[in-house]
Amino acid sequence: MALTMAAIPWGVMAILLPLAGAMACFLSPRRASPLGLITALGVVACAAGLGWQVAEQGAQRYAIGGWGAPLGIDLYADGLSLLMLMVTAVVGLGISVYSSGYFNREKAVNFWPLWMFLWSALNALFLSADIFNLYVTLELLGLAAVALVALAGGADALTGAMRYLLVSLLGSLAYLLGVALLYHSFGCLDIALLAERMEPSPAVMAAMGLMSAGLLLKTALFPLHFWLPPAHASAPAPVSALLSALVVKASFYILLRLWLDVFPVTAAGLGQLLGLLGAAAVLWGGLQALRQTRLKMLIAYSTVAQLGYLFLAFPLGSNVAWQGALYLLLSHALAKAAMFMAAGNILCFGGHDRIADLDRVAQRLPLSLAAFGLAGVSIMGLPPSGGFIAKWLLLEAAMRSGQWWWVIILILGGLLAAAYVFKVIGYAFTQAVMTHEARAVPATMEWAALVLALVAILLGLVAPWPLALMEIGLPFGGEAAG
Amino acid sequence: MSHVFLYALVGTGLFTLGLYALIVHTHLLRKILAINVMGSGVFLVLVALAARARGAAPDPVPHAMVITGIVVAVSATALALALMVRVRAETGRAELSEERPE
Amino acid sequence: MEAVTLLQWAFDAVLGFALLWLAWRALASPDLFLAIVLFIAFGLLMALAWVRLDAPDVALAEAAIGAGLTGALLLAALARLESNNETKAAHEKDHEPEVHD
Amino acid sequence: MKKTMNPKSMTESGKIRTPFRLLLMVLLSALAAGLGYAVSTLSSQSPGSGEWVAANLETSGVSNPVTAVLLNFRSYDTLLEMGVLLVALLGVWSLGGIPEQRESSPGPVLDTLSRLLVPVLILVAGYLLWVGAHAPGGAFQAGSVLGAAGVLLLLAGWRLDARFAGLPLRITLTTGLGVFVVVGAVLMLVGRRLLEYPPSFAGALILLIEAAATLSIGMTLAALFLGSRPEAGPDR
Repeated sequence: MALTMAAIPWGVMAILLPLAGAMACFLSPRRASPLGLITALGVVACAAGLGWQVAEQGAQRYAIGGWGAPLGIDLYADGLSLLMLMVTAVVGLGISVYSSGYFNREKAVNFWPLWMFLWSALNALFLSADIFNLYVTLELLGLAAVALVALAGGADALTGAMRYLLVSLLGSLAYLLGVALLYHSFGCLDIALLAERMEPSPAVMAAMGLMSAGLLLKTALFPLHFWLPPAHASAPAPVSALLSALVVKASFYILLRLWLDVFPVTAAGLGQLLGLLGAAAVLWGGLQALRQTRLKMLIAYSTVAQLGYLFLAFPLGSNVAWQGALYLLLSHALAKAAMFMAAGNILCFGGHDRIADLDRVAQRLPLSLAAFGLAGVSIMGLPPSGGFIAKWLLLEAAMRSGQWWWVIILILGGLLAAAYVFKVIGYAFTQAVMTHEARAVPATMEWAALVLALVAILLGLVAPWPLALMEIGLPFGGEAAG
Repeated sequence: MSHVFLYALVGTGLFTLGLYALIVHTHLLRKILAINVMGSGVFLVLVALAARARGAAPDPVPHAMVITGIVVAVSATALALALMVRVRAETGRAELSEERPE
Repeated sequence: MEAVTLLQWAFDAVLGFALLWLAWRALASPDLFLAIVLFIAFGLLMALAWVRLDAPDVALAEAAIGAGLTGALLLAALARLESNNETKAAHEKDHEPEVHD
Repeated sequence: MKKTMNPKSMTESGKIRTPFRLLLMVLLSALAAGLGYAVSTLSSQSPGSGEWVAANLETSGVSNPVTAVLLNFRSYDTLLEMGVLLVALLGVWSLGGIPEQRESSPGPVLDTLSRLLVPVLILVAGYLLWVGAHAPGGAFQAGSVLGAAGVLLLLAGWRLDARFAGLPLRITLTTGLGVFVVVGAVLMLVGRRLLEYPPSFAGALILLIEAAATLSIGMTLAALFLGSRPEAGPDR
């Protein structure tokens, strides 16, 4: 049994299965929802299989077509890609369950194939070891994401989707020009080979600038975040969840890979710059979130702030800092998905998401409010959540490297997060007369949000396990934790 | 310097030209054209530099990459144009609204 | 030999310049229809550049997709924008433009 | 194409301020100069993987190196790219009905032209598909020529019969990606790697994938041109 388990290339399955699911949903629109749910379960199984494989046998390399780099394309799975794949699986399952209740039949026909393509693109992206193949996955991801945002219809969503598409294409093209320069400098596209052959040169510096800029634009790092709030806030709730939780992380993941493996580590100044922008994002995003009057806009600005934390690891650069950033990425993915789902429930229930009028939600949607609150605990970084572990690791890294000023940012960011989360919860507990007709929210939608929020908290309790997985294949370099 | 570098430089020129137009123009159709010009610039850099070896056949890998890129570009353009038409139908303008919903 | 090289250089220079100029005109022309026509011409010249760079496969793809189909898509979208304009005027009363709050 | 412009709608409304434009020009000139410098410092000798391709061309099943890269060495890129095309179409379709205009009277010129050209284009597509194994051509070129034929038909006022606009159309659209995935998966089932063709079958498998891809690419491009989901039968 163990032998056959080991022989199955789970990573490849995690890419092909959602592709097949997308085609099945497209061919049989009437059964799109059940087909999508079955596929989602299958993909979770594939992620688990890959997890077992990587934990048992270490980092995996798979040569598609049997050619191997530099001629062919390799897939590569180490602890970093595995964790990305796994969090995608958990959030993806939650989103699938949520969506089966959220969309009406007409929208579901369009939603499921696009979502399956998007999932496939995410898995392909996290497993790819080839910088041009990463470009193709980025485009697949971007187009699917844009189409999903536009599903909401209406002026806001369409304008948001349009801006998102232009930004996404611009980012991809900048990345592709960088790929062109790297290929013509070293004659290969494989990340490991590039790392071997890397020599600093003007062309490499230009490639580094172009690729970083393109990916930062797609990751919406301050001040390149302008496109994110309108797109994420106007999309249908499950789409907002998957955009904030997963899609923006994909471009961050590529940036992380390139930064850790490919680019020469001479750019300390650039690391400081990224850290500063991250700090600005934490503060600016937090303040903007606090100013919002719409719940979904508040959550979208909170994403801008949380993405900022990820970049605090760049000036620190130590193993602990990377672990902290990755841990924040994981817990934010879970918590933010839960938050957007809870907001979707509130919107579905009351027909609006004006924060000032969130009366009666506490009585009528207790599960959704609990989901929002628990997710908020992780976003604020309070114990025992995953967000707490993440901030603790970042704090430790900052203290160790003597760069104490980042600690101030961490604390201020946490306070701002607490302010905007409590602003929402405060309004939700306001007693008010019944002003509008309530619509029933399917139980699956409430539970999907709550379970994801609980997993975000749980991530704080089982910290040693993900931290051990992170070390497989030493994605952050060989240095010991101490 | 051979002619391939000339074409590569034209490619970087097209990239920046397209970027300028993308930022400056407000009409969506023009932004979409600008993205396409940028793409052509990147493709030109890829293919031009593949022909660096004098006399020998050019490197086919960038050619394949560019064919992939052209198909991606036409897909993205089709989606962008359809979105533009819908934006126009909803808002009455084929532009991105300047005021941001805060 | 010298003359041929010189001729090639001249051809490359003219083609490169024409590409940049056409791109510039296509992006700056005030008339959208003209802009699209210029863009299609730009695509055809790109195909020529691919031939010059020994990339016949890319040239074929560019001529068929880059110039041909993209051009058709652009023109169709422009026609839809215009017809949209006309229907918009007809339905102005029952279709108020959306306002941001 | 008629050329009547509504001048009001076609002019740019939001003008960007001149100081900003100047600053942008300065910045982008610096970018262009930097990029140009970076490109010009590259060695004039290509370090590319052209030699690798040449060395393995024999076992790839085709003799056109570009086709070999697209459909064998880096076939996985092409597989995902078929997904990109389909996603674009799904996106366009999900945007909902764009009211169709110019339903009638394409004019006698266009009508005759389409009658003459469409069979020729289909032949050209078939030729390009076949010749792609050893000369310039291949699935993408053939598919786009097929797409052009479809565009011409649509311009001439031809519409897909409602009987075929449902499942048959969707099957045609997914054939390219579907055959790719099935071939990849079957190869894995018989103990090879994803898309690792046995050298003796490579040529045939590539032709099979290319034929399916050509059909799907042509159909997808024509559908993208049409813009909205064709009226389908009861299945929709």
